[in-house]
Amino acid sequence: MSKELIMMLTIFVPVAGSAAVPFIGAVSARARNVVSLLLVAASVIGSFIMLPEVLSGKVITVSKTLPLGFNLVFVSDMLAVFMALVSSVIGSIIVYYSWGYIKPYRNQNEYYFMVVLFIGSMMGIVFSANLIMLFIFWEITALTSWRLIGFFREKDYVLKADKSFLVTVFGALMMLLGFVMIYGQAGSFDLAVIKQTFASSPVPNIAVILILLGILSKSATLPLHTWLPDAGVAPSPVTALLHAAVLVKIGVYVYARLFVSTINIADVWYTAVPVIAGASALVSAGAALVDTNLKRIIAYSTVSQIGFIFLGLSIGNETGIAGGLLYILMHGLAKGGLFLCAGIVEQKTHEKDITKLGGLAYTMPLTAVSFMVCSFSVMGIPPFGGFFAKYFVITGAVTAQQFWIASTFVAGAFLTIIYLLRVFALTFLGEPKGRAPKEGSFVMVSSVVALSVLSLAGGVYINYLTGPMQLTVQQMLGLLNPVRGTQTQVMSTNNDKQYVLYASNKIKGIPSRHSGTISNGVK
Amino acid sequence: MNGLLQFFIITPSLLAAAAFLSPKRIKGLREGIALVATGLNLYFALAYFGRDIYATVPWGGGLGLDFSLRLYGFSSFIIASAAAFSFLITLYSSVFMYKKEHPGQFYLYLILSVAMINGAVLADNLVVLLFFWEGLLVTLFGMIFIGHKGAYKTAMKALIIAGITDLCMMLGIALTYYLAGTLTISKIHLPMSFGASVAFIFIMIGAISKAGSMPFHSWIPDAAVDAPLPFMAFLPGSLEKLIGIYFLTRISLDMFQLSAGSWVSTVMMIVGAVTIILAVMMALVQKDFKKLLSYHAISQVGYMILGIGTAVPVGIVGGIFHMLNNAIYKSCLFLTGGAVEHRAGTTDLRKLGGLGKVMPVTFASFIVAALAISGVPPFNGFFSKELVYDGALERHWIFYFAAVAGSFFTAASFLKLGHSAFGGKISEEFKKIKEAPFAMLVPMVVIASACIVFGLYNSFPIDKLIAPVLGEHAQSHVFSGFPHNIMLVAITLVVLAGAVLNHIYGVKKTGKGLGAVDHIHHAPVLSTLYDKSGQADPYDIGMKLTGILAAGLWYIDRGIDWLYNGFSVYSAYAIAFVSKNIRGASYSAFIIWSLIGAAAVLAMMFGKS
Amino acid sequence: MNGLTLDIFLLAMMTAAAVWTVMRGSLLRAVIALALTSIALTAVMFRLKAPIAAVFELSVCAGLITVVFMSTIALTKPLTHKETLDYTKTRMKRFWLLPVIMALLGSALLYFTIPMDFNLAAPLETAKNFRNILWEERQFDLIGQILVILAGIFGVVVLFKERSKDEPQD
Amino acid sequence: MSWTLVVVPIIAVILLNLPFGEGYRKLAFPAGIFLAVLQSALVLLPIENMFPYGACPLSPFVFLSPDALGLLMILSVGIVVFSALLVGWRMTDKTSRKSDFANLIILAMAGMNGVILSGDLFSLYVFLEIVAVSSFILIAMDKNREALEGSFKYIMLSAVATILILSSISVFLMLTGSTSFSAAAAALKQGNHAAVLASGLFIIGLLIKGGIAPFHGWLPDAYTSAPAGVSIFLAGIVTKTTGIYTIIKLVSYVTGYTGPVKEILLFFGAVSALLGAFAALDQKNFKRMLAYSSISQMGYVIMGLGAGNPLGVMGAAFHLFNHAIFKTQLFVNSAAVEQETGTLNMDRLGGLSDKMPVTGATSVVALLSTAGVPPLSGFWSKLLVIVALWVAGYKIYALIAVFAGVVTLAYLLSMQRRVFFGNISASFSNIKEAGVSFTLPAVLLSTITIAAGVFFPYVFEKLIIPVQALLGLL
Amino acid sequence: MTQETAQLLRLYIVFLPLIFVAGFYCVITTRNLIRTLLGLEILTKAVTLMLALAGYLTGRTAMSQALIITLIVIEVVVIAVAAGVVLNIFRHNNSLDARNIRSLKG
Repeated sequence: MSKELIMMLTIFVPVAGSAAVPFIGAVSARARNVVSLLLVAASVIGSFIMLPEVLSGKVITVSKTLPLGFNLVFVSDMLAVFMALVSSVIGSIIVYYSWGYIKPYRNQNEYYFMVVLFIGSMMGIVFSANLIMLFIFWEITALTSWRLIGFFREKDYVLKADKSFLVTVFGALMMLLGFVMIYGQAGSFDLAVIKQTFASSPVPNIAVILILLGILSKSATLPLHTWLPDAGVAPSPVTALLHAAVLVKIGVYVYARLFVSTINIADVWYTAVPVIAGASALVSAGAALVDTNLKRIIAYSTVSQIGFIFLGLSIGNETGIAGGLLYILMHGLAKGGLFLCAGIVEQKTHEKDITKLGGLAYTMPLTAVSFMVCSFSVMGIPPFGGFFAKYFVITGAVTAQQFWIASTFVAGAFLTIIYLLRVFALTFLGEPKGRAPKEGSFVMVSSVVALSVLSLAGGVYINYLTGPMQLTVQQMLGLLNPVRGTQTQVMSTNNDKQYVLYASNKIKGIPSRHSGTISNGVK
Repeated sequence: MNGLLQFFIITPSLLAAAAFLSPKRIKGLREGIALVATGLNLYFALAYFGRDIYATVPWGGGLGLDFSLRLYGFSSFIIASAAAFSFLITLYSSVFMYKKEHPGQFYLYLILSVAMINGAVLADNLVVLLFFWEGLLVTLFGMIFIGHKGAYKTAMKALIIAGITDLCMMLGIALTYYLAGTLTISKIHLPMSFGASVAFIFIMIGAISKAGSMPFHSWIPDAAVDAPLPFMAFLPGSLEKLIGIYFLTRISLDMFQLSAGSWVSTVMMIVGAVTIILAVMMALVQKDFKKLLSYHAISQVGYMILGIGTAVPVGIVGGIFHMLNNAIYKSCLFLTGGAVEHRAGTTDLRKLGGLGKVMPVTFASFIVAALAISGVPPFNGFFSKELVYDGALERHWIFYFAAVAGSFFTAASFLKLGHSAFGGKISEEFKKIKEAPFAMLVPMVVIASACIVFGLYNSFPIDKLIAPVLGEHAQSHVFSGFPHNIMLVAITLVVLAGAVLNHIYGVKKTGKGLGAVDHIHHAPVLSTLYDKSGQADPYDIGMKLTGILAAGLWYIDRGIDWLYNGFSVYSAYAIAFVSKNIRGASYSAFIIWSLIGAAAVLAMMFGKS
Repeated sequence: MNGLTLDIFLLAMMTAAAVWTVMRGSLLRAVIALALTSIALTAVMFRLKAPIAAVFELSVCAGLITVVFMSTIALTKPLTHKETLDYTKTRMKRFWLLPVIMALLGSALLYFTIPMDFNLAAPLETAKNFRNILWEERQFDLIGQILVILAGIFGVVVLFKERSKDEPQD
Repeated sequence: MSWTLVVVPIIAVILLNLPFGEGYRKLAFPAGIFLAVLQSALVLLPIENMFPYGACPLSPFVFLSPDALGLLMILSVGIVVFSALLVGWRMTDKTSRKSDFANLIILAMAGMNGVILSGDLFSLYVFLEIVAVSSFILIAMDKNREALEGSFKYIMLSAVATILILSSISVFLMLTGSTSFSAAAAALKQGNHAAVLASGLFIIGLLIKGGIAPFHGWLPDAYTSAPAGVSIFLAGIVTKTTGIYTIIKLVSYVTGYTGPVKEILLFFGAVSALLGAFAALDQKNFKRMLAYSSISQMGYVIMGLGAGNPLGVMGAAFHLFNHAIFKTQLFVNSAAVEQETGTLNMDRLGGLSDKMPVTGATSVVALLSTAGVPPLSGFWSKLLVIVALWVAGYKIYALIAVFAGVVTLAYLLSMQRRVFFGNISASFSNIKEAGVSFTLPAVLLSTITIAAGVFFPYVFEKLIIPVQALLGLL
Repeated sequence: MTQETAQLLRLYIVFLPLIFVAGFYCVITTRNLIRTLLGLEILTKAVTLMLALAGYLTGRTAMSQALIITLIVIEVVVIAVAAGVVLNIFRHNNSLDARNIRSLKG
């Protein structure tokens, strides 16, 4: 099958298939569960098939021109396939988990319809190379997350779902204005055309602000982040899907796709965005330390970790961006695990307040261990994947000479360790208050253990990840096939060669974070 | 390459997993596997001793991250000593942990820590070092956690302190990478510019916190009570100090040319001196056998840091030698403590007494180790302390005074400990107890004899193992043999005699061994200091500050949240009310509005032209 | 010249009748004043050479609409004489403003319109006769008129029907 | 085509009301449905050749073959009348009242077709009046207190509008000697002051009829007090055809973008978009909220028209069509809610989506399309309007359009929360899904919304691009 | 534009606005519903006059007469329906006062 067909299948099988889910659901629940998992698995398989092709540097494009610059273009490069893999793998684990979780609740058809549509539109965002297609899938995710957060029909839950929908739509509309502004100058919504028009001059700052508003609202960063903790009222596979793995990554992906690999922006943004990310990391870490609701704490921690990812991507040098991408993967896995464990705890104890929980580790050992493993990975403690991601992000910040920002993020990391340990201790250790429940159902526990094992593997087998990661970053920055006149990024693999770190023309804005060659003392 | 990696890291990890998974039914299988693992490790350490192997595996594929290991003189020495200690302690714990819960987990963490330490020492890439260095956090947390049900609080405390300091180290490593451009330790040689010194400070925080010095020490006394005893002998007692001081030396000598005059070395010396004094003062008043030993462990680290901090060859050699000696006698002391606990069931000095008669071997090894730690001449402690005194005096007398005062109090507290635990009348229920089992005695005797050997033939450790570390710094000077500065030796002897006199005075005054130091405890100025020392724990202060910071951030968050739930909702509904009622209700109001609108349209129409 | 004075007189008559309908106290007299205005309008239309329209206007407006008003007044409870008396007193308070505005507006318009010149389209020489215009050009409007009349019938049927007993008393 | 749209309904009404007794009068409903379906079929299916344009046995009528926008409007008239008849027929109780309702709807439909097809100012006025008269009667049919008040207010405002329109026609007649669009356009091109005044008066008249911001007084009362079927008809198509479509027709055939027309349209469009959206936020009655929402959405159309470039007009036309579809559907849902629960007070309603799944689901579709959330049709039309405004340089108005979008989503979400989600109150626990005459139009309309949204590229080429031709006349 | 018609037009420009003002004033200020209809009727008369004037000035009297006739027919129907509505309002609140049809607020 041609690669183009596979790409289209990866996107449109879940999107179109989701429409059929409620009807199958009317027939039989089991069939619906299996079909939804198959639909999501389709995109997993699709991305896997595309992986080797894309890793060799080829870019697959499918485009259909339409009048007035609205043409449909889908492009799959390394960044896209990476993001597709991350979200579809975690998505399928979550769909598998929700077989067990959603069984006792009503309107399950709507739930599965929305989850599959959500993952499908995530694929759409990742592969689309036209701003309007990107915007459409972006809004579909906002729409599906509204329905999913509002899954329990109590009035105040729906109020919170409405609030999150409003904030995200407000951000999205501001972003649309930014897109229209770019459309005004570039004449078309197609990313390739935009890339040419803005190759030399940076994009006007107002457009950047508007688009940033959208990105900040979707990835829940400081000024527009309060909807994420409130969305904790959703069923926990949804919070796992939304907060941890996929929804918040959309904002970050679009930042990477737009501001890192397509248009170059004024230098001020290379310090402004990390500052915002730093503030967001700190504030939400502080809030996580104070809050007592289990899922709200984990949601605040997501907001804080998103700050780290933003730091990585927005800092402007290679290590930072590679760190950001790695962080997306590791955080997705670990945070997904945390939320699913929270789901098991909540389903077993029907209690959300951690001060009233305790001593669960002794009766729910597997969940406790997975929770501990995942929180260690989020804290960035070595044998687990989070360590490398955090290291690269901090190094990126330091090599970009942003010492104060690097230290704020390290302070954020301190708070992360403290609040995650506090949650772990209060829920799983100490004296069990009341009858401590037994272990969760097999389906749920197996998915949680799978996620923790993946986090551990991410840490130990990091070498399989850093290679492709660096290729992705070089492709994003347009360095892969050296553009004439720019020195390619030479990153030696054996350590006695000279180090030349030279930013490509892409990030010429910032004095390359580290351009001096190492003269002294090289033995 | 795979030799290094294979024997020192992968096999121990696999064996650790095997030990954990092996079934409980077969008695002694787990202990056997643990012994095999540490024995193998010891064998390979000795086999590879002194060899100079360098190997790298392209691990990261890019981004400057390649898995490179390097074995050379200094690191092979550290690995050998670590292997020896871990073997002896495994032997000891095979009996001690037999009836305790979670023995499987204990051995898993034990052997994993050995693998991690080997990895950290062998690493030649800063990130790989950090990988194994922080890996120890997990095993540290695990080991304390399985102490008893309430031990998780101390485990949390240890993890938080170690985690935070390791993050500072990560920042330091990132700074070094930024300054040096490479992560390979052997390649990094940075002059002590301002940036480099900041990096040095951050990495130093990591190193000294692993070694357990003052500001980051408060988890060790709690762990002494909560954690299983072999853990105390194993990690805080010996191995952590080994790799902490090893890395401190590597950064001060290889990576950052620590010069004598620089402010960084003064900072290190101050930290060392403060740790010596405060820790030993706290140790003085302890009523529990294990807590007393743990405070001493902290104060001994002060000597090592002070030694290296002097940046003077004699001081550095003294510091490193003291690290080795301390590992020896500290683990021996902990083992004797363990034996006492194993037999008597308690380590509370108030209940203990007169055990010397019933546990002669333990008593004997306790005496040897106590004399060694107090720096009594023939034992190893004396020689390394002398070198440290020599280096300290060379820099400034205040540091020398602190060191000497430290050893005075050390001697006093060990006299008190020995007297109250082993001397005096034996109480009824302890009459029946027998000597510690053979498997526990062997490690004690071996280590005690090592104290003596390293004391008398100290030329082997100093000249063969430690001097080469200094490389070109100290070609001329020979350090081994009897300390050259006679005057220092005299002062030490006077100080020790003072300690004995003080002990006799104290015993006469209170009538029992335990009260030997009460007169110091209740001295006018000191008593107030002691009372306040309870709250002066840096960990508690830190947590209070974080609590306040978190509360502040929480209010910021709630403020932003109010912006959506409160402000925007009310203003929207206010505007809604106005726009709803502006219309009026009767048709004449509508017609008036239409006329107004018409006027506006016509005004626009004709206003233009 | 007398044509112009006649126009002035008729227009003045019509405006006066209009004002009178507005100012009159009692309703009945106001309707009669309205009929008077429509008669004055017919006269003016004759002057403007629109005879058929004038006749149509006279018969429909003066006739039919006055009848409609009379019947609605009859159906609704007419105010007793006393009520109309004090009602007229209060009316004066509210309605004195009208003549004042009209006087002001009239003088202002008089003053401004004098200098204005008008360029109107050239008059069409061939005066088409009324009949073929109505039938050829305005057929679409005729269809419109049929529709309106049909709608009107339904309106009357629906609205004026006396509420039958079984209807729910809203 | 035009012959069938105007004359055939007249014949139908006359035949329906021959005095053959009660049973015969029941035929009005099927006749109405047939006419509506015929009308939509005429636009969609290529059966025009059976009814050629303009050719009519009577005589060469002065008809304008419908332009692209006209076709779009005729289609939406057909669809809305179809659903209004279905719901209205089910909701009115007495058979005699039912047939009056159906006949009046047929008359109004004929009037609207006349408005779309009329080619000259005065016939435009005549058909506007026909639609107005029949909607007065339709509103007042129930003869309860609110209906009469709403109808009277509508009569007064509509009369004022008619007087303004007639005075403008007479001035045009005075200037050009004929009431045709082209003559009026020629006069305006010469920049004659009186012509500008006349066009101003006409636009004001149409703004009143279209219920745009300062002139919108009558609209909420008329929509809310009318019986369910009638309010569907009114909100769905009447105000659009008589008010907004006629403005587009006037701008494209007569005034063009000469003089300050753009500023007027933009200003009043923005005012009504914001005012309508905010007023809808604080409403207790379901239908009154939808009425204000219509004002706001019409503001969008006027802004789109005011942008002045082809994209703007296309956006305005497409939004007009979309609004006809999803607003009718929301009113159909409100009718279903009223039929089942008997009340429209949102504070007493709640949790209906469990008992009335189809109504709940279709209302979600309509809600999302109104708020302009992709992939539904509302998003595309709003996108065209916003892009047009931005490209034409009116950045502030684009910002207002976007902000009004957010407020729209806010009040619609609050409606969905208060009516369909939350937990059901005891008194409504035994209600069941509304009858087929409610669910059929709801499902039909939401499928149209989804189809128009998802298959936008095809809809764009077939229906919307021809509207661009309209601009040729500007 | 003959001098004489210009003179006539100036005359109408003076009188027509007066009738319009009278009509609007009556519609807005009166409290009696039937009297508002009278005001409407006055406005219609004014408009008919304008149409007639337009026809006369441009010599297209036939066209204007056709328009006037259609206008009158439509106006009659409107007034009839309005009267019907007023009648029913009267049946409800038993008075023709405009103040009791201000109930629909917000």
